[in-house]
Amino acid sequence: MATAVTTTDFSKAPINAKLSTEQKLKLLTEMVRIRRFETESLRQYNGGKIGGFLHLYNGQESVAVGCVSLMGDDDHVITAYRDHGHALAVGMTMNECMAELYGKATGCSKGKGGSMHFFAPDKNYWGGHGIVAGQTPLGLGLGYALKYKGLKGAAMCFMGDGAVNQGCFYESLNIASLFEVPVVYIIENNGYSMGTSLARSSAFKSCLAERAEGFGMAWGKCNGTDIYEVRANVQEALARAHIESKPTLLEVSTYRYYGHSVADANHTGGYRQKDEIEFYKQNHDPIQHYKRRLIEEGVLTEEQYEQIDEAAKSEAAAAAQFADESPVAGEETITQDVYFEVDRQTEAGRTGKHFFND
Amino acid sequence: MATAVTTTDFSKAPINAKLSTEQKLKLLTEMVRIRRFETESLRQYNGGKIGGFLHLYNGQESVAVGCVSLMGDDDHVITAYRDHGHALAVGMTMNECMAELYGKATGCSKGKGGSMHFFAPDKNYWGGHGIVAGQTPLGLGLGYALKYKGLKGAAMCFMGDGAVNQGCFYESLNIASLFEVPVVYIIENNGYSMGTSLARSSAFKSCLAERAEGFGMAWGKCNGTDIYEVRANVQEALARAHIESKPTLLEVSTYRYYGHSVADANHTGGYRQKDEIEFYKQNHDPIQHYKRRLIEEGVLTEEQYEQIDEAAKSEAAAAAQFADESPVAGEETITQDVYFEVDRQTEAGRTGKHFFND
Amino acid sequence: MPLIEYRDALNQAFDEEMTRDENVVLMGEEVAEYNGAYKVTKGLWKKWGSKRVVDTPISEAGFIGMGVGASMLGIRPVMELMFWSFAAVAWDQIINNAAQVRYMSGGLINCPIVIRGPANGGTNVGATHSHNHESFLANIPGLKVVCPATAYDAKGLMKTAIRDNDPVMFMENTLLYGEKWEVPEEEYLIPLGKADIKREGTDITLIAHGRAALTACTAADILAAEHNISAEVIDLRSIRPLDEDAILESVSKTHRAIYIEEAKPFCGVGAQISSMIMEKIFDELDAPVLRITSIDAPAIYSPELEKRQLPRPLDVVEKVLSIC
Amino acid sequence: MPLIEYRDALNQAFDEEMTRDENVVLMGEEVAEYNGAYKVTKGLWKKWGSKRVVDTPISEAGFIGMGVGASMLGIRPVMELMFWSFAAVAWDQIINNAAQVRYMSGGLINCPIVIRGPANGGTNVGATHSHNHESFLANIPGLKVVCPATAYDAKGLMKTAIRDNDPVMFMENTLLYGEKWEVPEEEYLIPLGKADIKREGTDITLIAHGRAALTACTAADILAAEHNISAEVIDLRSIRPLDEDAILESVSKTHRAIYIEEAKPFCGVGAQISSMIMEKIFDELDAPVLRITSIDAPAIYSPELEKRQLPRPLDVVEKVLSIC
Ligand SMILES: Cc1ncc(C[n+]2csc(CCOP(=O)(O)OP(=O)(O)O)c2C)c(N)n1
Ligand SMILES: Cc1ncc(C[n+]2csc(CCOP(=O)(O)OP(=O)(O)O)c2C)c(N)n1
Ligand SMILES: [Mg+2]
Ligand SMILES: [Mg+2]
Repeated sequence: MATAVTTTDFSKAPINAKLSTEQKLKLLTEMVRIRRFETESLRQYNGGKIGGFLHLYNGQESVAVGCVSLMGDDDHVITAYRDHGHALAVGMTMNECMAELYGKATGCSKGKGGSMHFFAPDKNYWGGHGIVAGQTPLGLGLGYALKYKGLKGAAMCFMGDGAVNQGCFYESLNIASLFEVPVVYIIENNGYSMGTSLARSSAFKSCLAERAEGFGMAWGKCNGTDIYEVRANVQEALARAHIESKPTLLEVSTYRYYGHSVADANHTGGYRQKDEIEFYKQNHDPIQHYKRRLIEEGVLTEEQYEQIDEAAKSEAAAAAQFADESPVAGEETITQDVYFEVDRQTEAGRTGKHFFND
Repeated sequence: MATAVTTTDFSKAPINAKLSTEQKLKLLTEMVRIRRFETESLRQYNGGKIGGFLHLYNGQESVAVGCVSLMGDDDHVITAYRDHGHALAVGMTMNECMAELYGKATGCSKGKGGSMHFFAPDKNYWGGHGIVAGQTPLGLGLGYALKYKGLKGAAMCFMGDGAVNQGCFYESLNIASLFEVPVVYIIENNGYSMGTSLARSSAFKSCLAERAEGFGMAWGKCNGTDIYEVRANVQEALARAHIESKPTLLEVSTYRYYGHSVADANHTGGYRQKDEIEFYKQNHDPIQHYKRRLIEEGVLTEEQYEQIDEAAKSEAAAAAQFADESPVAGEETITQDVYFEVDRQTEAGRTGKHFFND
Repeated sequence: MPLIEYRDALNQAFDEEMTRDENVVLMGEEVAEYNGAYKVTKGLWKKWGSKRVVDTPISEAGFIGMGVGASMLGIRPVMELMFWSFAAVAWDQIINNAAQVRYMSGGLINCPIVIRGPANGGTNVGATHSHNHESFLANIPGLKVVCPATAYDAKGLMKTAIRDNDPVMFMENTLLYGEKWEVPEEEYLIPLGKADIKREGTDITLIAHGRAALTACTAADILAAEHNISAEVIDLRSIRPLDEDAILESVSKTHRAIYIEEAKPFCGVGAQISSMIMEKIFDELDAPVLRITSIDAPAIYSPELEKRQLPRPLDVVEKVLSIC
Repeated sequence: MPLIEYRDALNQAFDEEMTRDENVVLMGEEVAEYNGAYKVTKGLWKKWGSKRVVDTPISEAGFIGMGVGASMLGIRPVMELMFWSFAAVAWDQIINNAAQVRYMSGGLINCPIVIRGPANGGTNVGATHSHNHESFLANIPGLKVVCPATAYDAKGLMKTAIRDNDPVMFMENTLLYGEKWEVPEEEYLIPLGKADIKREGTDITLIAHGRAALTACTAADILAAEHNISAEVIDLRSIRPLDEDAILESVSKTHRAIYIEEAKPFCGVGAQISSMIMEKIFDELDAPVLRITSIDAPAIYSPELEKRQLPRPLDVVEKVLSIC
């Protein structure tokens, strides 16, 4: 059941054709905001302000923004550790995100989660998960809950091309197909899992998404350069979820400009050549592609673009300042947010000992 | 890459055509021995001589016997908990198997493994594994070791139709295909995982084995009624492993006459009807089918068959007596066979404390 | 009060909580049409239908993770592991997702899930099927761990576990499913974190969880009848949260204690309780706190030998006599 | 003696053992062409090629199980988990197959595998990536568990682990990879099951494993310099097998002990050691054996707070002063 949107000019796809100028500019703005946020966080990481890992989303912006732009009230999102793009796309503020990277009390997870663990359930955003593919059964569960509650929504569950080799993903595909769960799995295929190219990690037929075929599930593959193409394909999958309550596995070709994480020094000249990165930047950059497109469409000027970019840059810089000036939470907060019942001091939370340091 | 042996009269397949009368009678005899062993163990279980679980192989005999009959010196076998058939087929004695069921010191695992955990590494038989699909990465490892050592062998790894929904199986398929590991995965599809029919446990396209397609792996499906058909299909997969060092996923349709385990009271009139069992016994019994075939071929008479059957019956009864008369191991053996180094009292085994009861 | 089987007490708890809250859903392998491998969910699929009682494929990581995800959106899944031993294939979903999603989200997400099933040896099903995971799971902050020893406890604790807003790991015992205890007809709840004094005594405190609590009771009876020793038996019922007060109070009275459990010794629950007692009331102790556990080897199949591998009442009696 | 980084000491161990035995094969994610996520296997793929140093897909259950299966046929795989935390997705393969196949086969099958990688918090990678599994794994009879604290120990223990015929769980530490220690140029082996007295002392025994042993050493230095307290530091090095004699001898001399570890408290290694000391030499104790662990919550990301979550030398000093 390979599915493919047949138009090649994806601006003609109904979901794109009906976009207002404002909506189009918003798509562009969101992609630019993500890129500027990432670049700023890289700078701050290098300045020693941020700990742990930092997995940047630069180059992949069309995927998160394209998908999230299609979300209705009952559509939900969950992803892996490369989660800043999705977070900003669903409407989390740069301030709370940057403060989380700084490990500050004002961070979206109060400094408890860090880069890999952003969450905003009020915006239907369920993280941010560090264990490769560990979020794939959770995404299934979100879809399951929606169906259980009789809501016409879907869960979009993102993952990398390396993540497809974790077993729980196939357990999820089978259950999704068997139970007709409205979940859309989206493989952001950026060609590498850390230093391992797709060809060295996965055996497949025409593409990774085709593995869904054996589970009787709809699947498709599209290119992430053009946000219109992403939207057209994802829209179809969402409709399948909303209308038929059926899952889809979609693979989106994309590329990351930086290393796997900022600790990955091998990514230029090691497992991939500098030319390759340049080639993608020149020919497949989703922001530049969409910018050109919107200028062609006559809804954007170079000056406007500069304004958008400048605004995003300042917003990111301000977020860094906000994070820097925010306080670290007190030591006593280390044991908060472990148990609901303890935090609320319910009767359950007050009965028996929950923590064992003394 | 679906593969199919094109002959429909599988006796004509070269691997079967070249069988001597003696070899044919051996195939029949092995199937009959398994059935008699199982029936005897059921009787002893009901008599309270055997504990825990007992998963009988009655109805599926052609699979283990057909596959094992093709093994060369460097071919290996591993399976799940429904493991008596494979054990007898590789040449384990009824005595050591029955004694294991009795939990006696003379059992193949000294009474430590029980029904689900028979092993005979000297006969290239690696068990007997209780966790559903837990043996599938082990089977991969056997194939890996063969290739590493430069041997022209294959690992045959058996599993049930319910086991295909454990994630580690897909991790194994991907690695097998990517690394070109000489492993043959064989799904013994008996239509049910405990009380759940295939349709209620698995979403698939034409069959379970087709799931291999998405991993770029050869696959096939055949019927287990005719042991010639099993042999012809498995032979092809073994050749692929031996010659090309490539894996195969084979699905064999078969049927179990008893419940999932002897504790399963629901299996007639519950999740399946008595008629269904009768239908299979009448039309798909691998022993009856092969018996008729050999009579047609003129290499077997009814009397000979009776003799084979009687001999198997007596052998099983004698095994029960052997097991009954065998001693239970002493209490001190409980902590033996945990660590190689301790058992051998090597320097490593004598350094530091390994057990913590006192 | 009617005498009820442990399995039926659980069954009543499910039924009552399903009536009370439409978001409670039972899931697991064979729980619906087959009535459960151990018949704990008997009749519930027939009564409640396929939406509320759901058979899953043999995909523990997949369906436990699905339950965790659904619980984040407010469903209250009660997930059966046919054996707790099979948690090994769903370990990541339990210790990372169920246990930690609240923390990593700074308290934004709750995970009101119950994961349940039998967790015990003693049924000759071999090493792969006889794990006791309670010490591992109770080590993980974010999880709660409950091990009821009687039908009464099982029902009261299960109802509380289902209403609890944190992930509760609920460990039953196949050897107890068919045993009967008095269970009141009117509704009751038992809080997590409250131990039960199953025998009162003055000379020594026997502390235990799960089926070992019954072993301790039998031992206490023998000690009273044959050795004139009055043993107090504390059944923890819930390991995390833990009723430390009950333990400390009792040992402060008896000055001697033994922990009995069916798990393996190294870093077991007994090690935790024993070292806690020493830390807190060292001066009250007239003898070292001792431990009785399963014999330290994988679970043996042999029915005769497995009986010996697990703690028996007479093992307890002997150990008590060594320090009393 | 040359000063060598902990990671390079391990690297030497691999190289030497690969030279010695053609069945030794290194496997894991990014261990070959990328030289290892933490560069522990640097240069080995280049030297030994793709047969001996193998990159795997992100399929821990699949490749760890593959290693177990290969080891049954005599291969000696040294498997890297990029983080020991990821063992959660391979748990079943480890606790059932690696640990128990020998037992269930009545001793017919051996599993000479090493599973290795970093197992620690303290690097701000959050709760999912900072698990300490050593207490769980050491609970399982059939497994051996090793936690070296220095480059010297890491090399000597790794060589022994590779030659050992049982499955060895080898736990390294990302915070130590870049630290240097003296490592002899000539070959040496360190047996599993032998603790190392890292400081001699007379007033109290500090027992620890892994990086916490270094914390204990720093604390001992402070105690000597500032409080005139002479602390003996015992680094277990190997948790199972365990050098009980070393512990009991030392505590019989000092009459006081504290266990320090970076794991969570409930049922930790400290609980085991503390209760063991009480059981065996209760009368030698002048004070309760105490424990210092990570603060009992999932690992926090916040770099400032995570420093506080793990035991610091001053925490040890303070605890020592409370009983000395
Ligand atoms: C179970 C598990 N194994 C390994 C890792 C370490 N790891 C983190 S990301 C990663 C690569 C994943 O690549 P991919 O899925 O393609 O996602 P991308 O980073 O390209 O977005 C690895 C190996 C992990 N976090 N979890
Ligand atoms: C991980 C795991 N989950 C559940 C079980 C319990 N269980 C044992 S066999 C079985 C059914 C397996 O069916 P199938 O794979 O079709 O094999 P068959 O019994 O038909 O030979 C189940 C659910 C188990 N042993 N391991
Ligand atoms: Mg990738
Ligand atoms: Mg089956």
